[in-house]
Amino acid sequence: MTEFEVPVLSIKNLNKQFGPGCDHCTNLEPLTLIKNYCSVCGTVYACRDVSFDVYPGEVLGIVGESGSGKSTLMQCLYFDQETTSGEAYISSYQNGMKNLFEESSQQKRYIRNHLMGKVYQNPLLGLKIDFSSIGNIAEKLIAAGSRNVERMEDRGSQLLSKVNIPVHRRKEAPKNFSGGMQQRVQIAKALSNQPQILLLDEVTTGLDLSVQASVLDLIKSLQREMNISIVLVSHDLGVIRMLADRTLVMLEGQVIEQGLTDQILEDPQAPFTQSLVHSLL
Amino acid sequence: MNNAYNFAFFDEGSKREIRRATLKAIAIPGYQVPFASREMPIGRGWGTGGLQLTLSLIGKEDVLKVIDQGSDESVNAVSIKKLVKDTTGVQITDHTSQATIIQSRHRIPEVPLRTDQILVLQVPLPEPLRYFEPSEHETKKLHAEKEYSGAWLMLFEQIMKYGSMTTGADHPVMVHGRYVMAPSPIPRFDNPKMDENEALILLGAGREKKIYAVPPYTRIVSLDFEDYPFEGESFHGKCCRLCGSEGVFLDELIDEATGETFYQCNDTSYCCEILNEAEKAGVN
Amino acid sequence: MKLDVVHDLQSVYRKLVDSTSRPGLISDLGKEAALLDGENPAGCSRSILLLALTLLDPEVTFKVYGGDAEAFEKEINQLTFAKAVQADKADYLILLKDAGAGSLEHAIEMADPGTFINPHKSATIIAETGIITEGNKLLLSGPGIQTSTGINIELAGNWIEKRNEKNKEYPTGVDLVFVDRNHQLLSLPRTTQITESREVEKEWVM
Amino acid sequence: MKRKQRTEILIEGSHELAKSLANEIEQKYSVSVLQEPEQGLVMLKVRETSRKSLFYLGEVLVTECKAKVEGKIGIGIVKGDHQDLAYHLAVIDAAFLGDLPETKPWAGILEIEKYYIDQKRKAKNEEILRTKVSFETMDV
Amino acid sequence: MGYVAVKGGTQAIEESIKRLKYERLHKEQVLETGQIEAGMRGLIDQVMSESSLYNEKLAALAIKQAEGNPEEAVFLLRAYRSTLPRKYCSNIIETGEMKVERRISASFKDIPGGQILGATTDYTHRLLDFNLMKETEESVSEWLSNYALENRTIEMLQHASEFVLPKVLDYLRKEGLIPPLENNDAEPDDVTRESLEFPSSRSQRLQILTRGETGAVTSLAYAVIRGYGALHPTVGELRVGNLPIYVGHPNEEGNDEDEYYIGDIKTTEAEMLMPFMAEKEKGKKELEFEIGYGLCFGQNETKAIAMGILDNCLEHPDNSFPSHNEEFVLLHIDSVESTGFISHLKMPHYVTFQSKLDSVRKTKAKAEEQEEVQAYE
Amino acid sequence: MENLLEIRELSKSFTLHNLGKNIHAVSGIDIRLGEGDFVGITGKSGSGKSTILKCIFGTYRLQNGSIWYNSRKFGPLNIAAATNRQMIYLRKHEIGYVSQFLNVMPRTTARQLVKQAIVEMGRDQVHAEKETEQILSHFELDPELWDSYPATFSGGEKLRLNIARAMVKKPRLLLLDEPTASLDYESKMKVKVLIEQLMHEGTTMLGIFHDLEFMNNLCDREYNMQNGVFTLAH
Repeated sequence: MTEFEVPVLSIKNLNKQFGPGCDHCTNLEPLTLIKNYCSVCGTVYACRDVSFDVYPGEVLGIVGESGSGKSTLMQCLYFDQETTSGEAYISSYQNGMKNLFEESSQQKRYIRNHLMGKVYQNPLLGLKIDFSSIGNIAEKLIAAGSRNVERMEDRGSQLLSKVNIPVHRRKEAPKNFSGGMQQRVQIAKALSNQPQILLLDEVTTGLDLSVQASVLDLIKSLQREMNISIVLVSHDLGVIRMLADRTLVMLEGQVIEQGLTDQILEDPQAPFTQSLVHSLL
Repeated sequence: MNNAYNFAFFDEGSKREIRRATLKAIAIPGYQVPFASREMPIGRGWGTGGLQLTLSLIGKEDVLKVIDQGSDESVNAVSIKKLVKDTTGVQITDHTSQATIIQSRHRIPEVPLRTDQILVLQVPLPEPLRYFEPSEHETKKLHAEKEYSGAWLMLFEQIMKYGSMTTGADHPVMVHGRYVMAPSPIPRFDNPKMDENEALILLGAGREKKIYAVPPYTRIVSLDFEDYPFEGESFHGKCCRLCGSEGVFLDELIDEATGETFYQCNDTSYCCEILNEAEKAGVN
Repeated sequence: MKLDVVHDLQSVYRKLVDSTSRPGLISDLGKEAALLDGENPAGCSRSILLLALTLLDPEVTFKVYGGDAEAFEKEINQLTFAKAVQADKADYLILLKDAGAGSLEHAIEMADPGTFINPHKSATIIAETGIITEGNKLLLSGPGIQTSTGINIELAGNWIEKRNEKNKEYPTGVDLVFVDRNHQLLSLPRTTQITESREVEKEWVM
Repeated sequence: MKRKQRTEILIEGSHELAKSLANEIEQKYSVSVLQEPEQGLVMLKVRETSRKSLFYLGEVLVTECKAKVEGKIGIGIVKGDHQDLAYHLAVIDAAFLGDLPETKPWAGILEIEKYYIDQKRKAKNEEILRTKVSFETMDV
Repeated sequence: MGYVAVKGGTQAIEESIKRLKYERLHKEQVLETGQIEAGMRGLIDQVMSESSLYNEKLAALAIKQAEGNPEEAVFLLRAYRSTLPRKYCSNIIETGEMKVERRISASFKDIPGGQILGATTDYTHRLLDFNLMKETEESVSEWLSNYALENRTIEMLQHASEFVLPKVLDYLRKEGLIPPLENNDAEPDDVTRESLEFPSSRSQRLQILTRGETGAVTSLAYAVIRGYGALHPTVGELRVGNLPIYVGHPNEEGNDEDEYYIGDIKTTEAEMLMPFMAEKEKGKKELEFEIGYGLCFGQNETKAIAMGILDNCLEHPDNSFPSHNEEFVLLHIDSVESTGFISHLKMPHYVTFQSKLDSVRKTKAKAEEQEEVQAYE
Repeated sequence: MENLLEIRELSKSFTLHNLGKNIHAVSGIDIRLGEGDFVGITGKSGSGKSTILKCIFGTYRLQNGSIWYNSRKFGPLNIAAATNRQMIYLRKHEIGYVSQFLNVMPRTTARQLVKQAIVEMGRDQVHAEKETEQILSHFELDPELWDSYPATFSGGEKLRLNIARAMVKKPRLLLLDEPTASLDYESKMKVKVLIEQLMHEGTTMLGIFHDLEFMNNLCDREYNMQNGVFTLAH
């Protein structure tokens, strides 16, 4: 059947290993590994043959326990890590014909700055904690080519108020803010260049429950409003249920199951997914 | 000339290494080429980068001018001239127009440079992103990926805090549309002189072990914003007390007797030349 | 007369600086070349030898194309202590006059273009070519050139295309230094854009 | 005698010995100095014992001389500023390389010098060993 | 006539240099470099180590010229170094061949070969010895002949001639407490020939540490053991002694017996033991020892130990401690670099200051303008 | 395809790995719905009624059989083999699902909920605003509640809001999963009116009703389920 939609982001056969691999494990017979780890040479196979598509305006959830490779996957997508092998295509970059992983670091930086946004679990990774909040947003706008202070300040203020940071605090540094506020500044920053793809890595982990809820609401409403495509990684099925249209389940570096989020939650197939869902109940 | 040392102090191997680095620097304008900076008989931070460039360039026929903060007679300029003269025997001049190599700390002479001249600038801190990112490993990556949002961000933050860019000397520039470069702490007033200059400009940082270059006729743009354009220091309405020049970089001095502020050309040899020309004109 | 390694190589270096910072500016190494006495090792041109003496020492590596490459590599090694290596590992690739057709293209293809982090670790290609003169067959532009400048160079093949390919993602790329038998030196750093005039292409087909 | 041992004896022993051996050659052969004794540096490459890898410790000032005897080029190199010794060593090195007949009886002379060097070393080591801490139970 | 710039700078410099000479000479005593070489071993060793140039005579000259200021003396030697050609690189020096003059271990009470104190100030009481003010050549030679006499009465020890001692580390390696290792003969990097890049190599780190300023190396290592670091070191073995230096023939193929002996150099070696948790196969963990390595010219024991500590710190990067951050440590411990940059602050900076003044005035004017506008509104 | 929906030989079982069990929910179900039909399914709780609706809606993945749906967008489509993206499209534009449970975001007001649904249909913000108010009044939701959070609503209010959300999308096929369970009489009557209105508009509906009387008055046909199979069909 021909596809009726074109994915904005396509990942094909992504592999990421830490370590050189050895005769024992390079044939990638799953049986030779303990979990995703080679007992002989210590190589960790963090992502194994991961493929998926992300469509315009959808939220794709990736769920798995810690160590399942989901955060590594996100790092690969944002070029924070080199991938070992695999392909990635963005429909609006070179007509979706160029494998992003094979582009030069210069081009990758361009893609990151212009087409993507990422919110890290740890605000320290996504923010310059000592710079002003508006400056943090401007950084992303500058990276995407803006050179007009007034326009950047306007846009930054707009985004800050959208994420419920009082505009009069825009010149304050995020280091003075609470964890939830820092996360909201990060979201504002990630959205500032109107990315086609927003990557969210455990964005609510470590926040108080009430703060978590407000951050999730914020993401949902922004996503609806701006119609961005989101890849959302979380170990928390509650977060996934609230935000994701479709969900991948990862275990030991592999995608073991995928489907509509309600499918995953109500009719989980794999033993791991079932136990994950049951633990949620 | 001191014959206990090789011509131009260095052994030929040291010169060769500096020369190779310099040629790469010229081929990649604005990129900081690392080199094994030699230990010099003057202090690290006292112009060893510039001195190494000068010594690797200089030949018997060269005429050297050295200025520090605009002055040929600044003590450090004198000291450097003395060392080069001692080890090479070349002719030294104060006249910008007579020099073939001009080593300078923190100024570009007022007299426009010519194609047969090389300007060597001493650089204390060659990394324009250093205050944004302390790690050398990281800044090298930023240059590699042409990721300069940090350079503009620093200016943006200044505007947020103070209402305008507050850089003093060393206002960063974009070279040939690719590398952001520290122009060495020349005043902003001198930044535009770098753009499409007729002379080759070489910059050397001895302690930080970097050489970089701006070939002649290379586009140099001072970083700024559409609504906050780059501005040089303004000496509007002021002129040199001695020669009356306007539109040059002026030193601000205080008259010990009256306590009044007065201004004088920072480029002392330029000032002398103007005075001499005026005298000549007067005589005729 | 004998070559003075201190002063004469300084003047060769300065000419190299002039030509590299002003691509299209042709420098004359005739004076220094005349000082090299005796037969040239492996029959290479004196200007090539001058450039080798100016740039090579034990800290760098090189590779020679052409004629009796091996013998020349040995000579250069004994003169400068630089190490001869494979083309892709060499800091300097030296092409002698009798290097066969396609050698320059091969050298450009093999030469190390450096990395984005360390673009200066790229190779420099030094080649002996046919006559180099000012002219209008190749138009040069880029840093060091006010608007544009023209040169003529007797050099067949599709080296310009290969060079464009190699230098397509600045700042990585290779730098070229050409000398002819009259000791005329031309330097084409990676930033120099070369455009061929149309008629010229036809002439070269001969 | 191999060069390693020979040079060690000539440098650690009396410098007069090197002088007399070199003089012997100078009297019978023409010696041409290819490189006057000059100062230079030798970079020291050391193995560290933690990872057993190599690193550079620093440079030592040396004097080096090159001399040609009977078509053979000898090298004299010694730590410090010793112009004469460097020259003598170069001549002796060339003589050994050329396998000149004069070198034959030198082995014995060098052996004797070695004995004196060893004696001196022994004496020094004994002095040092007096600073050794004894942990043996004493018999009273 | 015409105008010329005042030649004030040139004159003042010449007078200043005279004044410096006056300061050195005005007490009308000539300090001979031989005396410095003979009597200032500590300073000579420190200066040679920091300048990474081994030669006592030049060090003595530098100390004389610098009037005993080590920072200045090191500077002189480093600059001189730049003018000398490097002729050779030595053959690999194995410190096991050290002719030991002093060796101690803090890890074991007794060790094979014994704890040998050699010459050390460790057990002198630091009481000023006023007798030294009266020391004469006569009293010196008397002491020396007595010392020789004392030694003659001792019976000869059998093995004393080849005084090469087993290493404590070898013992621990045999026990399996330190992982066994093959020699790694990869060519080291040379920071004096190729500029340092990060991440640095081990050879670069060790080279920078060994030529680091004694005080800087010491204070950073001190910070580590006080808590601004994550190490708990013990002196495995500390040795002082002489290392023989050999150089291969430039053209002959390598044969060990055909190398040139060029003399020996005195060095201090510190092997610091640090317990650490080694990750074994299948996630098993075992406590093992790691070695922090220090080696420097001359007898510089504090520096060698401190170097051993910092070596291990930099093998375990940890950005929460500056002492474990290679850029922080390696870029800031070189004497010539730090003193040069600190002292350059003495140079005139009036152009840069004028430039800053201009932007301060500009922002001030802007702020006032804004206030006015606000007041008006 | 003549019918809007044709379910053939539908079987669904659940494998519970941790218990080592395989539970058969439904087997061999056949249903046909023509355009505009209203068909009811009755049966005891646990008899597998909801399973059928969830299979049609794509929440459950079936083992055997097929669910042919005649889509406006895709033409005849076997839901059992449809891609996730097709399913998402159908849910957005063609198939609605209403249950007694209101599964929505906390801290989203009734107005926002309905408006979002309208915006998703491609209407612009200004139109959506207007339409939202019309619909909320139409469903007799007290204007005071429009800007409050549905979590605080009564069962009847929640359900009406639910249907309202489903209705703004004008689905061709509406699945009703015990919509009236646990409602008081008055609320039930209001819902009944709404359903009748949908029938008039031609919406095809398949519903599960706990309340047989309620269903009898509405449905064209009924199926009764016992242990995962239909016992008799009317």
